[in-house]
Amino acid sequence: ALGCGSSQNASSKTPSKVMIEYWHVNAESFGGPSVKQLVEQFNKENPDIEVVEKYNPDMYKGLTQNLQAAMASGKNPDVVQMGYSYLNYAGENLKYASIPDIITKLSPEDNTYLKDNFLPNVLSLATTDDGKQIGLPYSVSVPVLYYNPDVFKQAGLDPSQPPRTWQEVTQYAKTIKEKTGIMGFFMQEYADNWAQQALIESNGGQILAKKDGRTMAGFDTPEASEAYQVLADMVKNGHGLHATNEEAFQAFLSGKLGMVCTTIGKRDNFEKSAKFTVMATQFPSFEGKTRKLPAGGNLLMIFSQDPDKQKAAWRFVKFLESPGALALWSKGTGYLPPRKGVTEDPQGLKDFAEQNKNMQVAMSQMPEVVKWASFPGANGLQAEQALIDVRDIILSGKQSAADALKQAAAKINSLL
Amino acid sequence: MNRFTWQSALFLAPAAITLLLFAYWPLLQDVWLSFHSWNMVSPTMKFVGLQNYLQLLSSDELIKILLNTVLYILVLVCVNFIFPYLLSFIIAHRLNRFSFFYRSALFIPSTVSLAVASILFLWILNPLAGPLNIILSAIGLESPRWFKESGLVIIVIGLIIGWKVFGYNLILLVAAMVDVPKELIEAARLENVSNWQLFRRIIVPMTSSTALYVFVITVVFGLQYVLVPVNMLTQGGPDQGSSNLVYIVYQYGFVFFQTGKASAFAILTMLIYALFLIVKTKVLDKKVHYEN
Amino acid sequence: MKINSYRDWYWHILLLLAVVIQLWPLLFMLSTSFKTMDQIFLSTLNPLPAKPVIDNYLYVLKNLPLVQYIVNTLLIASSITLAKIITSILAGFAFVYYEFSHKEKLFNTLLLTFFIPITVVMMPNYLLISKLGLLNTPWGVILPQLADGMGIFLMRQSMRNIPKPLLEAGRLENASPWVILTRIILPLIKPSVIAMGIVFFINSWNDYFWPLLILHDKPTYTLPLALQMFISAEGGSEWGIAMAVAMLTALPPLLLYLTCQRFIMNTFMQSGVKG
Amino acid sequence: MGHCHGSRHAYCPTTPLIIPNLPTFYYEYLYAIWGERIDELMNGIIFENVCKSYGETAVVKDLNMAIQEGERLILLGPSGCGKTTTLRMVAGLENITAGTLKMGGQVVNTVEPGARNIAMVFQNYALYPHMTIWENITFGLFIQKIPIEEIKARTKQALEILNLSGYEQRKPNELSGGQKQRVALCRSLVKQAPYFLLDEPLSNLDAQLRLQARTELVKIHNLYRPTFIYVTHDQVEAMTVGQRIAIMNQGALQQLDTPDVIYQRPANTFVASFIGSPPMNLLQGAFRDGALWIAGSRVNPPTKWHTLLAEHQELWIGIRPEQCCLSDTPMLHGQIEFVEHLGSQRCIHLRLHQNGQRLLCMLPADQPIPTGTVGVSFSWQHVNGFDGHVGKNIGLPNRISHNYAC
Amino acid sequence: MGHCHGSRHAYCPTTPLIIPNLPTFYYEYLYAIWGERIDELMNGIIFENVCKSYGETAVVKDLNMAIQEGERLILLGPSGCGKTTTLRMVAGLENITAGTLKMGGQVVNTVEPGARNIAMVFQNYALYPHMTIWENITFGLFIQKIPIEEIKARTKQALEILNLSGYEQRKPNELSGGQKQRVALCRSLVKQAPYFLLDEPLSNLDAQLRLQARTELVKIHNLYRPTFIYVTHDQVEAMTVGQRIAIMNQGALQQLDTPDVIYQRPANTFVASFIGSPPMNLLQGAFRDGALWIAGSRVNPPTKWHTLLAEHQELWIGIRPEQCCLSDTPMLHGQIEFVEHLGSQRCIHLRLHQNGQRLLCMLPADQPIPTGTVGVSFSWQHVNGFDGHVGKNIGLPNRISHNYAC
Ligand SMILES: Nc1ncnc2c1ncn2[C@@H]1O[C@H](COP(=O)(O)OP(=O)(O)OP(=O)(O)O)[C@@H](O)[C@H]1O
Ligand SMILES: Nc1ncnc2c1ncn2[C@@H]1O[C@H](COP(=O)(O)OP(=O)(O)OP(=O)(O)O)[C@@H](O)[C@H]1O
Ligand SMILES: [Mg+2]
Ligand SMILES: [Mg+2]
Repeated sequence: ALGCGSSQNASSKTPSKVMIEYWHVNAESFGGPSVKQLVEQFNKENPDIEVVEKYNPDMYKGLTQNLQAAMASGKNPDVVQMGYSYLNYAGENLKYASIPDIITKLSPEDNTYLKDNFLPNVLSLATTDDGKQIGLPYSVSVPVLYYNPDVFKQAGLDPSQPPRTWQEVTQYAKTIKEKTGIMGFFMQEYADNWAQQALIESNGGQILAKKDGRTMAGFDTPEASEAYQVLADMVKNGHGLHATNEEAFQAFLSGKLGMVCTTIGKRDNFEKSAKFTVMATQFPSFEGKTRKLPAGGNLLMIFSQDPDKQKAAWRFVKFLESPGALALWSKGTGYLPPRKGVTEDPQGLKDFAEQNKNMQVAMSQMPEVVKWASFPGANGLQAEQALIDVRDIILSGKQSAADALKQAAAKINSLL
Repeated sequence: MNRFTWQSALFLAPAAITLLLFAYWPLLQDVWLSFHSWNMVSPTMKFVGLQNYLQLLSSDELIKILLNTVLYILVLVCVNFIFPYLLSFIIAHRLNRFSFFYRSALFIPSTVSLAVASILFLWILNPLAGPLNIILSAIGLESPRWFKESGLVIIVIGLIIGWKVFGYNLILLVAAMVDVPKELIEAARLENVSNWQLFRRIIVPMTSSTALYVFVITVVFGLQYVLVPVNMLTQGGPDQGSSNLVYIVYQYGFVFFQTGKASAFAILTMLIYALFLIVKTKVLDKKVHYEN
Repeated sequence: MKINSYRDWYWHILLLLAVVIQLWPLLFMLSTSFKTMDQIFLSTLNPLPAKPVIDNYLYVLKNLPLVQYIVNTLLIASSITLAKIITSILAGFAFVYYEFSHKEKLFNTLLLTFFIPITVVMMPNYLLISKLGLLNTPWGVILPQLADGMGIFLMRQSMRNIPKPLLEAGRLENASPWVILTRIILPLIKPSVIAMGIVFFINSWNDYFWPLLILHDKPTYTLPLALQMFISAEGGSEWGIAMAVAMLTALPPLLLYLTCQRFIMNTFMQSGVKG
Repeated sequence: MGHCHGSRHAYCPTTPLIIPNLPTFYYEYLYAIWGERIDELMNGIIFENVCKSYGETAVVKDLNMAIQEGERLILLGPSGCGKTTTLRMVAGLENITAGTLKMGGQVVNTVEPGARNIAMVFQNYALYPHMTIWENITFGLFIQKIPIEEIKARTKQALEILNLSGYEQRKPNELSGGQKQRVALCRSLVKQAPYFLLDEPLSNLDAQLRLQARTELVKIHNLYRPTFIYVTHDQVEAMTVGQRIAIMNQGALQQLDTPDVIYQRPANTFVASFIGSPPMNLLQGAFRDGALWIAGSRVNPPTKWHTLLAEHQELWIGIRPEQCCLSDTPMLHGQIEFVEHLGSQRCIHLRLHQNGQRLLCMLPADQPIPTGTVGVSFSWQHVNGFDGHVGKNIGLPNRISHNYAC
Repeated sequence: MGHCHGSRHAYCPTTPLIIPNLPTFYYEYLYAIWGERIDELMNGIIFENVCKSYGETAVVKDLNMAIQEGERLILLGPSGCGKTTTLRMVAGLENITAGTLKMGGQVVNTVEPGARNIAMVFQNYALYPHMTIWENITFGLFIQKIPIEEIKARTKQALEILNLSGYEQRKPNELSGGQKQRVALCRSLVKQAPYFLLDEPLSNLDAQLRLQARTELVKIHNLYRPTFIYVTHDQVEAMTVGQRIAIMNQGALQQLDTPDVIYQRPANTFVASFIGSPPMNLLQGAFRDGALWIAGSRVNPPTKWHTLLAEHQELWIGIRPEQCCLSDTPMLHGQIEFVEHLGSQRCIHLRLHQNGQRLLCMLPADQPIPTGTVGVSFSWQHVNGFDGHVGKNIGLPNRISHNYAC
């Protein structure tokens, strides 16, 4: 109500201009400039629409908080980056505008847009457990293993032969620590279980299991605990690091850490900040088993209620998903493009992908992408937290992986 | 003196209305919310009776949180109460020169925001690249993982807050120390008392009212302050290792979106505070020497 | 009163140690903000960067609407400070000057609010502010902080310390309560008011949590909120830049303190923001 | 204890009060000014059964007292006897528990202090420390919305009278105690209020300044003769400043009279031992067999005393130390305990033989003092007798006890 | 100003000091106790050129003074003259800027206060408000690790002497001013220290209590005769308590002598006008043509004064008010300005004819007082003469000016 006067004024000058809000989580050091660039470009190309971008601190958690609040006071944003791990929560709790609905109602010409442009396994990243397409996959990240070639050389290791399996990783880390005194390995410890899911599921475990139509914790299996124990052992033996992300990344960038297993989304930041050549290799596998890498990143959701705005929002989403925009986005962040053909498109990432080895590594993992487990139900977020807590328990060596995971599973099952 | 109640009401109104609306009304609402299950957005609120409380009391995190809170308070009491108490005595009564310099230099961190302090210490305490680690390794020690060890993390957070609040409390205590009549100290000096006896037998009793106040604000403000570093640095982790009575309310309310449980925790927190206040007025106030 | 002044050198050593502990992190922040990424990691401990660079500051100034943030913070902090001072003075005066039933009880009720931890009232207040449509506005931050139990306590305390005859002399002159408050009481408790105001200002300048909940729009941010953008979890930490923002955030209260240090110290010592 | 003396008189509020105890010169003065100011004579203050309690404790008990317009009345009594409370009730700063207080013929029990037209000098001056002297003095006048010209004129005059010209721009803490006290007087003076109340205005000054200030106070009073109530616990001040003195003890009025009468003929033993330094000697005596027995000695009073003394049997005989002399034909015998040198005089502390009562005796410094046992005598002219039980002055023989009895 | 009188005497620290000005009875007392306590006579205090400055301002100037063991010495002077500072230097609470302070024959300039074996009573008592009376009194003894039996015995005795038994368990703020003062005394008493310092211990008491306390102090001193330094600015206290009085002004010692000598023969005009209430009249005079001219009147001094007066030409003639009398054959003439009633006496304020100088005259209360012009005379026996320029007492004629001159 307060802003009424001024927006009326603005609309009287350019009567048909639609204002939409775009909420994202991209801080200055994390793709923020790229978002700005994209929005500017879109606004220029579409004079009838004005997109206002809005940064939300504290990643997807913070964004979800803000979203809840905004919706409670009836002020929805229009386009929102939603973390994959919030997929089910958003589907169950938030009042979104479903993309297929918008297409059928407002933009019938885009009937085949989804089918034409997205791989089914990628499209399913934005599909809830009950099969609703609540948004479009946007940023896709996969875990990779970054390493510091200088440290490798110091330790007498060959930078061109990075470790391929977890056994090798353990060995390399040990060598680095023993030869140089530098810490060997770190796996990201964000407030989520993304990388750990990759670890567990690549060893044949699973995070969630469906039993009698109910979703339950699935990680209290020998495969899961075996995988987790690999990490725990490294920490216990002193060549793996257990620290906050910020601390570990600082250490890596300053040459005090040999290998970091984290998202490709950090690529741009690493490459810019490090004083050595950051190299990446594929997420290590377990001997003889196939990798399963959860997709990180976010999907785009539309929350507009007003048809005009929905239309504008859809156009903006399509713009963001266009090869040119995706290319810019990938370069500015490190995320992989979710749709077909971007890497081959000369307008897109073709040149860049050829130049940037690290990018290639990530893209080569695209076929192995699976869905990021997302706990359903009102207590889903708390269940997620319980699993995060387990990581701290295991890595600090207080309990063996098997025991800790078993307890956590019991707790989570009671929550679900 | 004057009996114009309507006039006094006019003077009281701005403060009273604000505080009733934004301090007491929320308390009532907390009670109401704690009997419901709600996620802050959904239009429907489910009445669940005491279920939130039962869950809360039966969960094992409660013990952990209480222990963390107690540990944190202990650290704060040491760093922000006991230590400044001793130093303030030295500054006020044992120095001839430079006491102004010490007072004002030690106060400086109090002007710094906790957000700044958190970031600053995140960097300083980096176990691999941080300056403290460099210093430690120079003397052959390995830096602990400050923010990753249960038990250690809450102490470190206490120390960060201690660093910021130390100077402010010190000034309050120095002011109280200086207020001790000079004659009393001189009378004691004529008796040839030692520094410790002087502190223990004269200074402590004479400054006890301010000391109690500082103690109370150490605890009360300490629990307000803890939110910022926990939220910025650890989000309650590792494994609830830095979670505490105050943060848990935030976590349930704004991270898990479980308003009911959050409110139940809030009510529990309030009850514990009330207990603290009762202990303070019933026990501590009795032992304190008030001037007037 | 102290005779053998040369004997206290060990106290000085102890105190200097405390000073170092207190000031070193700040010094460190200052020096890091002038270092390049390389220097940050290579000469971490060196307080004097070999070649101080102001790149970090330039980056911040270029990429952040810093002036906007400073204005926001200033607006919020000074409104809160002013409001708290005014409400505290008025209420303190009512408690000192008037006699009414249940006075002590009402006073304790208001004082107790300062014991209520923020998280307890956070959720309901958040809902209230959002119902009022004040999310994302400075008013949402300011409104719940218009009064302060502690302030009322302090003001009542310092007004009580005014010799009663001064007020009575005013009453004999037939001065109205308002005149007595503004012409006699306020000038007398000015130091306490200022000391209290400084504490309020520093606290609300540095306030992080409540603004974090209320302000989501980048243009409405306060400085401490801007600061956290630079350590955002997935973005990695650009320490030089983060320290530069930290410096800029810390600077205004720090300068305020350093310039009127003597005054602040003295008023604290005399008026004692204390019980 | 607790009996009121000399003030329960009928009076007629519209005509000037005539209080029987006033010395002649005071009546002369009253008559002298009646001619011009007869209508203002209303500015008297009358206490009628005034009581004041804090909670359970009665602080002022059943006070009856009439203060004449333009009079200088002193409230004198030991610490805590209720002087300040009485004064504050007049000012309206303390409400009255029971009884009525009339000022200028009007009951003022519930009148606001600001409306009572009172100037008051507080014990510690109560100068506003943040205002200059000039602002301190004119503050009240500005509030009364008096024209600025008038304010200037009055203030200038008052500053001159009190020798404060040139200090206008100073702050109170740049002044000495004596100057502060003058400023406080000045502030009250410019109000030209018909009532002037002073609460121990000199108690913070040193001896020399006090001497000087006393005369100033009297001068000021003479300027426009307001009704003047002056609280003190210093007898010398009371004696030198007061036209009449009201002596209080434990909230009750003991005696209200001129300084001379109070000194010479105290109304009861409390007044006798309170007034005078060193105080009056009070000797236990009994009238038996037509003679007075003091400390085992038989003392023969003049015959005109006989009937009076016989009425009381148990008695206190009061004699001022300076009325005692060493004598070869002594009435009492005692042992010298020690001698205090007080400059011009010496104070001899005696212990009477037989019952060991103490007796003080003031002698000129140059009179040689024997050692050991001495004899003391006194003249009956200066003797006061007090009832042994209630402590009241029994009056003088053969005279109408008009000006000191109860 | 600033000349030291009567104290630069040679002395030998190992034998008892003999100070020429001491009155005879004091010597008697000293000799009487030498027999038993000759070794303790060392507990005297000697100031040798002691100076004290705060920054630039000299607060005590070149003080030379010897205080005898067991003596009651009074430090007397106007406010701010440096009395407290002097006392605190003795206690070691203030360090000495220049000069040496000797106690018991030892230089103590740098000795810690706790090591000086001093008991001190502070002006505002400095009782520990959080301790009971008992704890207050025994605190120092416990610190000294005196056996508990001994502590109990001493404290009980002291409490009895000072009439405080039964108050042991109270806190100081539950006591009246007089009781607090007694507790402070008690606390110092139990220490049985050889030095006893008191800083205006009675200044907060009212007149009656003060009277009583003075005698108590003397009694206490007599109990075990410590060296006693007593600071006051009240003359009466000084006169009654002191065996000798040191009068200070602006940091400099003015006169050190017995009360009698100081009262009768003040060493200079400062002392003359400081001692006595009302103070000594000082009349400007000049000796010309074999006669003294005061206020234009010719006054004929006795011939034995002539040579002495002739040495000084410009003079101040000092006469105490009580030595003046109204006379039919007056030496001076004046106009009565006003009369103060002081109970037993009246103080007549005169203004002399011719040069308008003021003269006070103290008369007994019962002497009738004429009005208007009166004549005043005085006896030369009581007159003091002071040099018109430096203000020093010129001494008495035909006698060796042994005990009051400078
Ligand atoms: N507000 C109060 N509440 C309770 N008692 C009080 C209060 N004010 C004064 N009193 C008591 O009333 C009595 C009379 O007090 P008041 O101040 O009138 O004495 P005073 O004669 O002025 O004594 P002083 O000479 O010490 O000033 C005292 O015993 C005092 O303790
Ligand atoms: N710490 C100090 N710094 C500077 N000047 C001081 C200090 N203490 C005392 N003085 C000054 O020294 C002088 C003597 O002070 P002192 O207290 O000895 O006076 P006093 O004779 O005891 O007076 P009073 O009778 O008022 O107690 C005063 O003028 C005082 O202002
Ligand atoms: Mg009083
Ligand atoms: Mg003094």
